[in-house]
Amino acid sequence: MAKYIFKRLLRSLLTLFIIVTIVFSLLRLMPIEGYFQNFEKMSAVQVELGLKELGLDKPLPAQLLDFYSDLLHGDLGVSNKYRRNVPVTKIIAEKVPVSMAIGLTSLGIALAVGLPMGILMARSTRTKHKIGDKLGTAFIVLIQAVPAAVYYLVIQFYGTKYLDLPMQISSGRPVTYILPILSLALGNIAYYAMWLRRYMVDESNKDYVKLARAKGVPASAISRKHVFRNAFVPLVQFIPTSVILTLMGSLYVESLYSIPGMGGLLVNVIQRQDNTVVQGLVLFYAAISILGLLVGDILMAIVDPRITFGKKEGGR
Amino acid sequence: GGGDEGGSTGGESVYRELYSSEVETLNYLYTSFTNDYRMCANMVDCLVEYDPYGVMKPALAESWEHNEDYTEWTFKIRQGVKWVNAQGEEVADVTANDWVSAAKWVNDAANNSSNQYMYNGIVKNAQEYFNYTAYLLESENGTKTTDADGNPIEPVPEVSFDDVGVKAVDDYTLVYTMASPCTYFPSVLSYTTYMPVYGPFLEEQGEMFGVDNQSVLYNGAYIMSEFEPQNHRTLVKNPTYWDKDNVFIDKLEFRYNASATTLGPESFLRGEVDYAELDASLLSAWQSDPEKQNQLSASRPSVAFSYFFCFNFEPRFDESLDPDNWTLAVNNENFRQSIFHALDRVNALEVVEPNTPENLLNNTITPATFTEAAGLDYTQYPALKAISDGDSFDEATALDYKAKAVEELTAAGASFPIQMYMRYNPATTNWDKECQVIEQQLEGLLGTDYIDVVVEAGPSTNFLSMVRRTGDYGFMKCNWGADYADPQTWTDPFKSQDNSYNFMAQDPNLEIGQKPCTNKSPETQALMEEYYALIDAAKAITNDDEARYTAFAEAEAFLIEHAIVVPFSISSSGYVATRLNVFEAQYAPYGMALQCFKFQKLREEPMGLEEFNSLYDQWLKDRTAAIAAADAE
Amino acid sequence: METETILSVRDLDVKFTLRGQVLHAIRGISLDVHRGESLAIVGESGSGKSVFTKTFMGLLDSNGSVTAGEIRYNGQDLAGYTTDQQWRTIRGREIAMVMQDPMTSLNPLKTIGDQIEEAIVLHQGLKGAEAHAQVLKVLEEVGIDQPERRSKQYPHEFSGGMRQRVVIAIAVACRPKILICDEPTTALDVTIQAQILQLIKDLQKKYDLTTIYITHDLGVVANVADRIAVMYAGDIVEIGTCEEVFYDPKHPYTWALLSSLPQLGVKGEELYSIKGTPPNLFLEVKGDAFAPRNPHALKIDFVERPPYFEVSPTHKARTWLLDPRAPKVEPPEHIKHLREQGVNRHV
Amino acid sequence: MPSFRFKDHKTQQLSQSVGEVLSRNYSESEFFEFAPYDPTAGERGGYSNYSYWGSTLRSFAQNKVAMFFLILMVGILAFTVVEPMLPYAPEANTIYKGATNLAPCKEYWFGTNSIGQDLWSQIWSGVRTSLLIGLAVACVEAVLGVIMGVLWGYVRKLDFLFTEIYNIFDNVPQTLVVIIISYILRPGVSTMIFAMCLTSWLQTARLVRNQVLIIRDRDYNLASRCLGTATWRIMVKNLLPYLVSILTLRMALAIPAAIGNEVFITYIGLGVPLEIPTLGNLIKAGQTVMMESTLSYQLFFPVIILSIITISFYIVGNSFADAADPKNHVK
Amino acid sequence: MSEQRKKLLEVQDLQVTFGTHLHPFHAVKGVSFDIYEGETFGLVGESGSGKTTIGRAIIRINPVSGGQVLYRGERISGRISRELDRKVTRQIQMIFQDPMASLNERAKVDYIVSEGLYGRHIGEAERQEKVAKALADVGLLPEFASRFPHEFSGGQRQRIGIARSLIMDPDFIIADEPISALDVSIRAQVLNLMSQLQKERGLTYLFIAHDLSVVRFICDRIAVIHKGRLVELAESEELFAHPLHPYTRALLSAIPLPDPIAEKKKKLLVYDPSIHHYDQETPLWQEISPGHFLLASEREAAEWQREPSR
Ligand SMILES: Nc1ncnc2c1ncn2[C@@H]1O[C@H](COP(=O)(O)OP(=O)(O)OP(=O)(O)O)[C@@H](O)[C@H]1O
Ligand SMILES: Nc1ncnc2c1ncn2[C@@H]1O[C@H](COP(=O)(O)OP(=O)(O)OP(=O)(O)O)[C@@H](O)[C@H]1O
Ligand SMILES: [Mg+2]
Ligand SMILES: [Mg+2]
Repeated sequence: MAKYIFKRLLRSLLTLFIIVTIVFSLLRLMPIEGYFQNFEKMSAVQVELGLKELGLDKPLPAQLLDFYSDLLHGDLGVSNKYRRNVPVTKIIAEKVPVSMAIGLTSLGIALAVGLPMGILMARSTRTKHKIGDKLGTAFIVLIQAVPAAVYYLVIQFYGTKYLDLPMQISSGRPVTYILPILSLALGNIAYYAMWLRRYMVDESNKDYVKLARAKGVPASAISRKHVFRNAFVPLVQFIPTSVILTLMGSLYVESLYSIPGMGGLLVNVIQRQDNTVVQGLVLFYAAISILGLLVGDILMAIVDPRITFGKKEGGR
Repeated sequence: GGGDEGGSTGGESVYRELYSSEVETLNYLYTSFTNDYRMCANMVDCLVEYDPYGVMKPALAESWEHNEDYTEWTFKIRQGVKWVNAQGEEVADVTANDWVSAAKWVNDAANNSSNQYMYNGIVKNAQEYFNYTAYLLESENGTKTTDADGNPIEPVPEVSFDDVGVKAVDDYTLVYTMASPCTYFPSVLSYTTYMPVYGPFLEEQGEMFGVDNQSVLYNGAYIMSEFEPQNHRTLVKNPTYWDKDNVFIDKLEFRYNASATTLGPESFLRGEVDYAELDASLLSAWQSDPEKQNQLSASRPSVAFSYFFCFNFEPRFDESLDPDNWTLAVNNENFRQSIFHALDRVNALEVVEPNTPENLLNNTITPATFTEAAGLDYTQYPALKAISDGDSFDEATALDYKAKAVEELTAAGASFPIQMYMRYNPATTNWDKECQVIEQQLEGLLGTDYIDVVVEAGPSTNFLSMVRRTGDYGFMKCNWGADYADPQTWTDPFKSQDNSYNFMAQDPNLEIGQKPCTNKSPETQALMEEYYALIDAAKAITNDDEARYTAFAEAEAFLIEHAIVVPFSISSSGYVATRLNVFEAQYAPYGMALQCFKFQKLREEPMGLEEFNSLYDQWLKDRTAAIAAADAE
Repeated sequence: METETILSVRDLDVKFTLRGQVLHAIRGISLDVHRGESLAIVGESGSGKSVFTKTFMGLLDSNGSVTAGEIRYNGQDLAGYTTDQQWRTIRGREIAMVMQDPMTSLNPLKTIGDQIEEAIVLHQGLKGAEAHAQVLKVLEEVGIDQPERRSKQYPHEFSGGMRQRVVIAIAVACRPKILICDEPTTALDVTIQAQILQLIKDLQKKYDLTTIYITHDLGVVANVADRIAVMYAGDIVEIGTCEEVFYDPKHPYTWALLSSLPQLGVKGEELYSIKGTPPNLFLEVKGDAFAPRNPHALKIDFVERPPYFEVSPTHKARTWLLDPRAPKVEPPEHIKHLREQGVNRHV
Repeated sequence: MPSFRFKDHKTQQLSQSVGEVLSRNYSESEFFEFAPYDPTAGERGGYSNYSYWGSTLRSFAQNKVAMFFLILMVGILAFTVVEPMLPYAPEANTIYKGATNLAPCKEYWFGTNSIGQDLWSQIWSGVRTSLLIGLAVACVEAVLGVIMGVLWGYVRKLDFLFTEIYNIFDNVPQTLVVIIISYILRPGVSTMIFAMCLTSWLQTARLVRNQVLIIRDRDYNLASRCLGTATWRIMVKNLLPYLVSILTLRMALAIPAAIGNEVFITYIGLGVPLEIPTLGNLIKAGQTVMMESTLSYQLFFPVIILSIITISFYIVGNSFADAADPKNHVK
Repeated sequence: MSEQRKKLLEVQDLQVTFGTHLHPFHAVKGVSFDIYEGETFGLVGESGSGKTTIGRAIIRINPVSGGQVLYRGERISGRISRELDRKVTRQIQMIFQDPMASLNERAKVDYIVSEGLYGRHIGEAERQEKVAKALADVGLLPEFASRFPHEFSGGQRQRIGIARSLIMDPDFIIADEPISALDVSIRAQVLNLMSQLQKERGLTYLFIAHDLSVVRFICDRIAVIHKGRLVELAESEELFAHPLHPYTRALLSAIPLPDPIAEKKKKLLVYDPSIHHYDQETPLWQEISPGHFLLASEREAAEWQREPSR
């Protein structure tokens, strides 16, 4: 297993390398005006010097070489326009905890609400009118079909207008976190409820459930002890990714409630053409998303005894 | 946190505001961003400051004098002013050396200051020193003779910083030597690059100077006590400030909110902030609501920026829009005049200022009240007086010109309708709407058989380099901001070289992109040459402001009369809700004055529109008086 | 033969609704199951064997229901049971089931031990160490070596045959009175099939179980069954003791089933085979369901459903051929003298 | 007992052969004669009335909610096409002087915005553009996604390469791509479509690939290989038809997703220029005034219309995919 | 058997390996046998013993990792010329175990049956004619051509699968458990059809099954495979009369007898591989008597031959 993980990490390194190289090259397609605050009033000499300072005067391969040699020394460089001369690592490090705290809380809530909801919906499919299932499905459809940007706005509108909740967070006042956390949680609630329901319904048609019923196991115990666990296995894989998504923050929610997190940072620095920060961020995001997939697979292997690493599934 | 409490708690006066864009740096010697200015101007004082009417007053300089031909300016520095750090601890005294340190840093090419140009052509040898340091950098201290592309590096004669025209004669005497006679030099001094910096601290911080509130020193009205990027920043009153009696607000709290424009007004209504800008679309709703009515106020029109429409004489846009046809049209003065007179500017301005659009109207490039000489506002000088007092919009005239243009252009082989390609930056609020209004108004008046206004967005970032500088437009709203108190500053957009506003002055042999610049008709070429002759003459007058202004006014009038540009407006941040009285604040249409909170008091009640208007009228009157009084001194 | 009826089914009808259409899966079956016997239900796929036995445990899919008839067990009518609570008094405790596919009938995420223990805890009232000891005992009983180690393993670590043993262990651990084995060996190899059948037989003896086997292969049950019921299209067409059905089959469908066994085939000759396909149960069946495929069909077969004709007190068949008015039809040659033939043929 | 309705000629054939025998009136003695035995009648017996598309449509039609939304969706689609042709339908951008910020009234059904444009026309024009974007993206996504996905899943040699490419492209931020494209091309509808298509097909391709991996080694594909069927034919005949269900789902979801994406891109300021109304633009414009209760209709009308559209597509797509899955067919 | 009979297929020391280099799994370990023209060769063994793998290796779905396969004397394993490939594709056909899974559910019977013809540039009329004939050959009605596989019962589907192979006009058919997924009542249909076709067309079959009783009915010679190795090969009557290998004996003893009395007397034999001591004595694939091959060490061969069968 260790060997497998090591090999996978090694391969990811190659992927990372290519991703960063592509992003690096794409960034150099941007017009040079964007690198300067006051291009309008700068002389040609100043522009040239500025480019030199940013290392943009050299040919692309040389720039890349510089970048990677710095990277090897753990140096992601400093920001140019987002927060001038502040190291990229510092910029990211300041924001990650903020996004993560809010993201994890909302994810926790989403799991705490979404999973029971999925279970109830799955159970409801066996009742006559399936009312619970229909209601749940309506909710899921609403959340999944309506663009997040839109329902976030609606939540903010009603939350602040009619529930009189604050429009922006302020640390130390928990009520201010209600709306953003609710906004963030809804998507995940729908997501987890939907998949859990689907997997539970699939699982409950399997033979082992029939056997359990034939054994005389009460229905509630079946859905708890047998169906839920099996249905949860495929979801386990998504949880690390969900956690990691919290690291990336949410552009909408963070900007609606002025949360000083990661959301929008990428858009912001891309628009400001702050190459080093963009590169650093892309590297960070790619690395954690690759890591997330890996952790997801490892978790799967832990909860599901059938999955073993390294070996290709041999035959049956 | 910001709490719901009102503006003043326990006698402490706290001002709160939302902002949607974070500072890039607090390094005031480097930055040229208004966001950054807004902080720095309150943290560090300049040699001079202004009163609410725009009269210059001593600040860190107690007094100053100039020599006969305005080539040397000497400043007496105020004693006992302290540099303090973010914790309010005294670090050093402010001395004349601090301005020398600043000049040295700014003009050292290695630091790549965005505002270095403020020294260019003003302070003696500053540019030369910059060029020399740039050469050292490029050639890696003279070791290289070619650059990365293999082009030779031209050696630059050595200039030592000692040769630069800034000297600390003693700790409290500062002397600037001018590159050439300069009457308006003090107006330059409230720019950030002329702010002092404590040399040893600057050196100690190196690259990290100004990255946060801990890495700068303060001598201004406020100290930034808290700084969490994208979250909040707090400025508290500087207890050691030399003029602390004129600082009335104890604390400035700025909270980050990316949707500040949407949420600001609502926050203001809830009493969470003391200032919010209102989008014009909200205006009617606020005005008709009795609750909100008296919380609605406006911002003072600002003459720091001027907006005008440029005709592009070197169109570089897509073939599908027929640039050749446009070239024919734009070189035809009657065509230009028809647009000039057909454009209903008030109608267009209603998009941002539905109530009193006329207040924003600007009939000249140089805004009225920007500067005056000999008691007469520049725009009232003879050549400009008629233009300033009239309005270019005139349907009948426009249609007359149209008739002439149709005749001439048909003869020249142009095809109708002429496609007039207008661009806008989607990131600029309301510009898009304004373009739509103009399109419908122009087409409505002149007829779609004559012109077809094609409105198209440009990229939201790097708009200028992608659109204006590449000439990818036919007719577009452009702007310029003043650098100093002299009409010359407003001629920069129309300069004869590297002109990227309307490409009016390109040398016909010069190439931009692939196409040589051969578009201008002989008539146009002649017009341009005449204009530059007028400008050169004006610039040559350096010791008589009245004569100088007269000459500049003639040049400006020439430009407008031949419809090479269409003056449009001054800038406005539109409507606001505020607990401040802006008329108490420092005023100057250039420099940092407008950013300062000094002198301002927090009101119990928001200012209403009526009060604002009366105060504004009063202010305009008082200002004339104050300036006259100052002139008399 | 003195027999006590443990389970008695009368005129059972089962229907499924599938998107507005009704499928008549069981069409009026009556059957008595005797205590201690082993009854085999034989019939081709889709004939309703599983559905029939599922009604005894209330395990019908949710779109199906018993629409008529009764199922008497212990003086109760199971057909009237509706709640999970009621059924739990039956499931496992009274009637247990071994399913067809050992590969999928175990929960892949729980250890073998846990899954057996669950049954023991539920039905034998044991807990903790006692239950665990019982698990090992049961495992040993079904012939799994190293029960201690095996009980901690997961289903995927077991071969098909062993999984089927585990499934049987679970069923037996419930201590039921009736054990239904729904095609317990179809997924297994012949050698293992024989072993599993033997195992069930042994357990039956040991625990005095009544067993109901379900299979489509007549050959398989010769060894284990006391009585055989042959099902076709949701109906029992022939029922009798093992010997009666093998040596004196009366229904043409039974003939066909027997004759098509390759064991009875003669090399180089055609095997007897049934032409065509079973009826569509969405359609109303008129007369004898087997008629269209029956070369010996009488005209009345298309009109009137045949009643049971009693051949012996234990032997009944639903075919008009047994009607005295019907022409006499001989069963195919090679199954006629099965007794003599069989013994000789198989070394 | 509910009788089965015969639905087409094949079933009728069957009923005839049975009926023939039944219709004759036998006498008592005749009953016990052998019936004519026809082996082919037996062959016909197992026949079920099945055709893939017929069953798909039938199961879809049985879903009442889905039918409701289908009608709604078709209605909206039809209306967006017809709307500009209606008499008095003004050009969406027409500015009515003096009619700024009017609440919904007789003349302006959805009110007007801050410069006096009629929101009703703006919204329908926006729906048109947004749907165009959605449909175009969905089509490109489907076509590219299927081609790439099938190649990726079926041709073993390409698997490693494609997987790597996927990992890479999946991690290049879409914003970056959109911004760079907005430099290269003019902002506009086609640019928007192009930018969205550039990355959106990846997900479809992966989905298709996973599906293909599952069915690639099914016996019927092996059978085709044994028969020497050309690879492209296997892809077209054996793989594609099995992707119908997931593809319709993907396509139907791609449309709301693309509309949502358009809103997002507009939100970060890279959208279609305002002079082309889109739902994204209208929502963005509405957002600036949403906190003002007298003006919040400017946000809510586009939001409601957008929600109706995305929800209908979502539900119709989902239900159709369900219906297209043979597991849910009545045999 | 007369040595004159022509060998159609020779399998020589065939090995098939799955998995990665690190974790190889040898599914078939050195299997050799010949199939003569016109015969039916049976291959029996338990699940997972490698039967399917051998069949697929012959038809070139599974790559061969050792040994070779000769068809009419030509090597057809590994890389072969296009021409040979085309010829072999046409002449060797396969019938699959699961009649549902092996038919493309989304295609009409018409297409399924004539799929093999598409590479051959045949006119539409001719194609339809061939389809009709193939369907008739397997006893299906021509009208079925326009239906989907769903609409058929297992036996009918399997016949469609056979028709699909027949249309190629093959010489050699590999039938991989063609009846084990079918109901007993319809197995006979398929078995009958196969023998009938063999008679009419002189086909050669490789018939794979796990049930000896079926194999006995249809096969001329039978090979028994266990865990990837052939353990015994003989003419079918010979194998039933004199089974030598304990595994063969176990298989035979397990055949269910449709006869209650005989069945109740039957004694089950269980094969226990631990009786072998192959770490000490290597087993050999040897011809014990003419046409009867056995995998055994010297000692075992002698011992087993002494024991009376059953
Ligand atoms: N849930 C259901 N919905 C609709 N029809 C069903 C359902 N379950 C079973 N049937 C139908 O009932 C009939 C009898 O099915 P059953 O499973 O009892 O057959 P079986 O004899 O057990 O066959 P097999 O040998 O394949 O298990 C079949 O036609 C089947 O299609
Ligand atoms: N593609 C494959 N990858 C890895 N292992 C395989 C593959 N195909 C078959 N095997 C393995 O090879 C062995 C032999 O399989 P094969 O399918 O040939 O057995 P079989 O005798 O046909 O069994 P059955 O009777 O179940 O069909 C099995 O253990 C199987 O798990
Ligand atoms: Mg069954
Ligand atoms: Mg196999």
